[in-house]
Amino acid sequence: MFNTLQIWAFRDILRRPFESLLLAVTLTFAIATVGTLLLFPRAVYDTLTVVLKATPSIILRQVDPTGWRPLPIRESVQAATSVIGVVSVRPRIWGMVNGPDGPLTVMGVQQEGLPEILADPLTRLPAKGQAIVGWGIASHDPAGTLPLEGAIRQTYQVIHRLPEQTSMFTHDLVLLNPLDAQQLIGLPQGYASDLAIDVFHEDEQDAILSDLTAAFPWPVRCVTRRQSAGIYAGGFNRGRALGAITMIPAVLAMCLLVAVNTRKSMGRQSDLGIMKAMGWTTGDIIRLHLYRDLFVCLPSVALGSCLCFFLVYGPGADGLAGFFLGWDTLPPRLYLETKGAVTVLLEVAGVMVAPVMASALLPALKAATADVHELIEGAGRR
Amino acid sequence: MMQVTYDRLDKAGYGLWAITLVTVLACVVITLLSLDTCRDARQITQRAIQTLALTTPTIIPSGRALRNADTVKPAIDLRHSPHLPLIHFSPEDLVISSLKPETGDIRSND
Amino acid sequence: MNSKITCRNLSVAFSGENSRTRSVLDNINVTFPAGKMNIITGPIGAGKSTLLHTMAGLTRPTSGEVVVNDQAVSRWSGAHRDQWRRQAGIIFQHCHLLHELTVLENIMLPLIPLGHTVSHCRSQSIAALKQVALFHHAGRLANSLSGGERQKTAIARALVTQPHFIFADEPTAHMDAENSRQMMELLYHCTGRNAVVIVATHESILNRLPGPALCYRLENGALNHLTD
Amino acid sequence: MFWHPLLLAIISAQIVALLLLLAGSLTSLNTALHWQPLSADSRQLSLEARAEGVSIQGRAAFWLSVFSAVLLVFGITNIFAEDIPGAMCGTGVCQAMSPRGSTQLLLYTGLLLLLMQLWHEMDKLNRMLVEMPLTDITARLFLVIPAVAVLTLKQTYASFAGIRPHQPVDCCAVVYDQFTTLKHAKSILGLGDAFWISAFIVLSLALFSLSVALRTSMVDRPGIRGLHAIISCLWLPVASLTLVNIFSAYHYEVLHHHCPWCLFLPEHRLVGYPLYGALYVIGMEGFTLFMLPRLANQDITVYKKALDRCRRAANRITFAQLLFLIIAILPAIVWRLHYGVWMSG
Repeated sequence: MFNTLQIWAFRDILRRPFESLLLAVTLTFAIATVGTLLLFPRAVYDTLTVVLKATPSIILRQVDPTGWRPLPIRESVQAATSVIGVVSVRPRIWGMVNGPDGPLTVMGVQQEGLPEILADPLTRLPAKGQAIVGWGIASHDPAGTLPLEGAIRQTYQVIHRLPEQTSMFTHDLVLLNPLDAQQLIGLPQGYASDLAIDVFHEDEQDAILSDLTAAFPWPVRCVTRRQSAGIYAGGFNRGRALGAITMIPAVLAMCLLVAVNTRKSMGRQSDLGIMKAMGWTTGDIIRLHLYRDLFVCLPSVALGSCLCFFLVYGPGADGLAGFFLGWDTLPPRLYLETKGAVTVLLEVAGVMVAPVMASALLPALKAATADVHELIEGAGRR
Repeated sequence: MMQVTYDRLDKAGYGLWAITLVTVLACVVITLLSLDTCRDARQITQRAIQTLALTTPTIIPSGRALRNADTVKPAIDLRHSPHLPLIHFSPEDLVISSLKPETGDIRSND
Repeated sequence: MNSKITCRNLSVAFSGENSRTRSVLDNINVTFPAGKMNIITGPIGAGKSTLLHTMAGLTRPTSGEVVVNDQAVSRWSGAHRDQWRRQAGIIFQHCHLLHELTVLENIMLPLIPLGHTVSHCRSQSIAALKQVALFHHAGRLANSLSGGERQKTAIARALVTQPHFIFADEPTAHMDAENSRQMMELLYHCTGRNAVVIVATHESILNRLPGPALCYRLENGALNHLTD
Repeated sequence: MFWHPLLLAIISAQIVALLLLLAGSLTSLNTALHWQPLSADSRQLSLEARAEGVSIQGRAAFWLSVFSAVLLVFGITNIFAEDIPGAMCGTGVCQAMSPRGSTQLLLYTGLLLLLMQLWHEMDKLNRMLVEMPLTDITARLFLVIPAVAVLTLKQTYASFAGIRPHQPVDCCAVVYDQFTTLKHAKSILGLGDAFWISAFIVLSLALFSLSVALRTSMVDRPGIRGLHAIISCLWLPVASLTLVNIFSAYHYEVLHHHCPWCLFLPEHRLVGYPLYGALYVIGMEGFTLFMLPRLANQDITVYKKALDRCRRAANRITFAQLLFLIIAILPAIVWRLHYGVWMSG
């Protein structure tokens, strides 16, 4: 399976096994760190991209010069449904209030039926004075009550928790009876925070906006699903780019170490001179060093990638999410999307592996193209 | 009888097999982790989103500007949360803060 | 085919201290034929090693050419010059063995890139080691050998591929008389298969040569033909 | 400014390639001015040694440029769109860059690859022979490349710096706003689909025949090479236009969606990569086939090697053309067999 040159390359590694082992360990952890830093936000983003497809096509809000305004439910639903292409219009009652330990998102649940998947834990909708809470909201009261402060101060009885798997969207959510929610947020009766609109065809989202805006007698602003997804993607990728930029000095330092190490280890350059004098061509020497570096880098890349997959998608995900986002109670369910994983692999290859391989190969290349006599003279002076 | 060897090329050959094995094992682990893509969690989340008409993920805590990134412009709306303190927003808050409301460190200006 | 190696207006100069160039070889014109022992003598520092290295393609001339079978090999581009070196066996004055390798591995070095199997390389190297009567040291590390043993290893390494051109720089400097004679006989044996053998050595060895030779003297950058 | 880790990888690859090119330029200038192959003096020998170094640097720069171009296309087609609200494919990314910026970026990248490919082929030919007889010509060609590399790098930065990540784009509008009426949508440059299909068939047959003739011919045929170059120059734009305006409908299964970039999306089985890859190969190999013998006609040995390379180029063009035809036309034929009519009626 292995040819003589490959076996010789491994024999060459055995000449200085500890240096190679040290390089392999360093590279493994560096790839694991860099890979995790790039893959984790990418995985969060991929997960969001997938689940965001289930969100309403358009969110419509009323605006005035000071910002958002509550919408009158009846008129706005009428106006929105009059637009051709609109499939469903749902007024949403939501806002932020103070919880016992910080702000929470409150939502009034209006629909008649709950899907089966949620129905199991939620046997009934919250009645007046009751609340269903997300996984991240701890109830300090042993009786299971939750004090909230908005337009009014009120304590609610916690009757259920939302499924843990949905934490990506419901972690800090408090579901209340719509009347309770309106009171708490301070919305007048018959008013909603905004409208969730679904359109017939995905590609019509953008085209329908002008019709929607025209259908309302007051100024409105629409945000499409695609725009929301773009906002998150932009943030994540800018964050990843900044991460990559901050890693550049570390990668450069590592490249320098590798280059110096390579120079020292094989680069008792006289060895190369002797090999050339013995009939090794430049191509043979490059191949030898390519194999040498591959035998160190390949297991390191595989192990490093394995470690970063373990941290992002595997059992290590809890710890990592806790570290990065403080998701102590939220084991994130990140999904692997092939495109995202391939992109990260390419980025790691571009940012880490290529420079390291280049820094290992360049001294070899330099030596291989230098005058043989000069290389051997170096040995004479040694 | 043990064969006398005058070189270490056989040993190098075994070493090559060892690193091949390590690489293959790592690839197998990656493949196994890739296969487990938490499809059930994805479905249940999507159902919850559809039912409750949710739009914003909770990766950033409540009360933060980016928690509802699509509402940030033209102004951060305080009308939906008129009784919240004004949030002092800073990047380090984002990095170090917790999603968990009970540990979330929200500084207010007032 | 009768090979020959020719130096045509060959000059080599090295840049020394204070950016001064030091001329080592000056306009040398000579042809070394195959099938004969060619001996180059001269005082220490006369440039014997430089001449051998230039002919073997280890260094580029400052001007002039090294012509092998009507091809100016010294002006070939890198990849082609590498190929030319495969036809040459080189014995260095300072042996230049790879110290962390065993004796057998050192001798295998020229065979590795030729694409043979490990067992073929091993058997050919053992045969070369037996030729220089050093098989009993095959498994020792090169840095544990004595000076003479190192030179024998270097000779075995140069001859293991049975090259057409052999450049030997002081091949017997650290050997006793008996071992020197044996090694020179080995080199003479190579002329029998029509190889071009060029040996740079001290004049003292001329009296103890086991056979006829073409002798040259290198002094002040010029190469002069002595009597056969 | 638009930030993405992939963009960093592209720009860093371009910078390293440019540094390598600049490092080799000085020697190339000296070679172009003082190359005297018949002399064996110290200056000539020193130039010969340094020219070998330039060859290695140039090759490294060539592969880095190819790598960065591939990353650029991959980024524009599949990655950057996700950061730009409203962008669904490369059209949205190009729209965000401004049409002029994106066109210039693609043109400069293509021109750089074209020149570097030609230099690379010349250099390969040069290194095949021990005397390196084409060194002075390759050195002159090499001197042109850094200028284009600087322009490409500058344009890459300028194009991406012009993107406002929060400003939504509408790439469908760009595609559909190209034509105001249905009649307009059914024609290319005022000529109907039938004309373009006929032109495509005729030119494809001509290109195929000429490539096969060049592949099999044992003697030098400069006339056929010239004709091949002309047909290639005509075939490439015609093939691109018919692909985007006519054949793509069968990939999208939608009429008049004249978007070249959507072909690269996974929804359309990434067919853009083999299709435009084949066009790239035909363009590059056609250029090599035409230029190489012209530049390498000083020496009979090197000319023969150049002709061998031309035969290989003709071979590659044939295979690339077959690949293009199969991938481009097969969905249309399947549609016709399945539904009994062409999509356009």
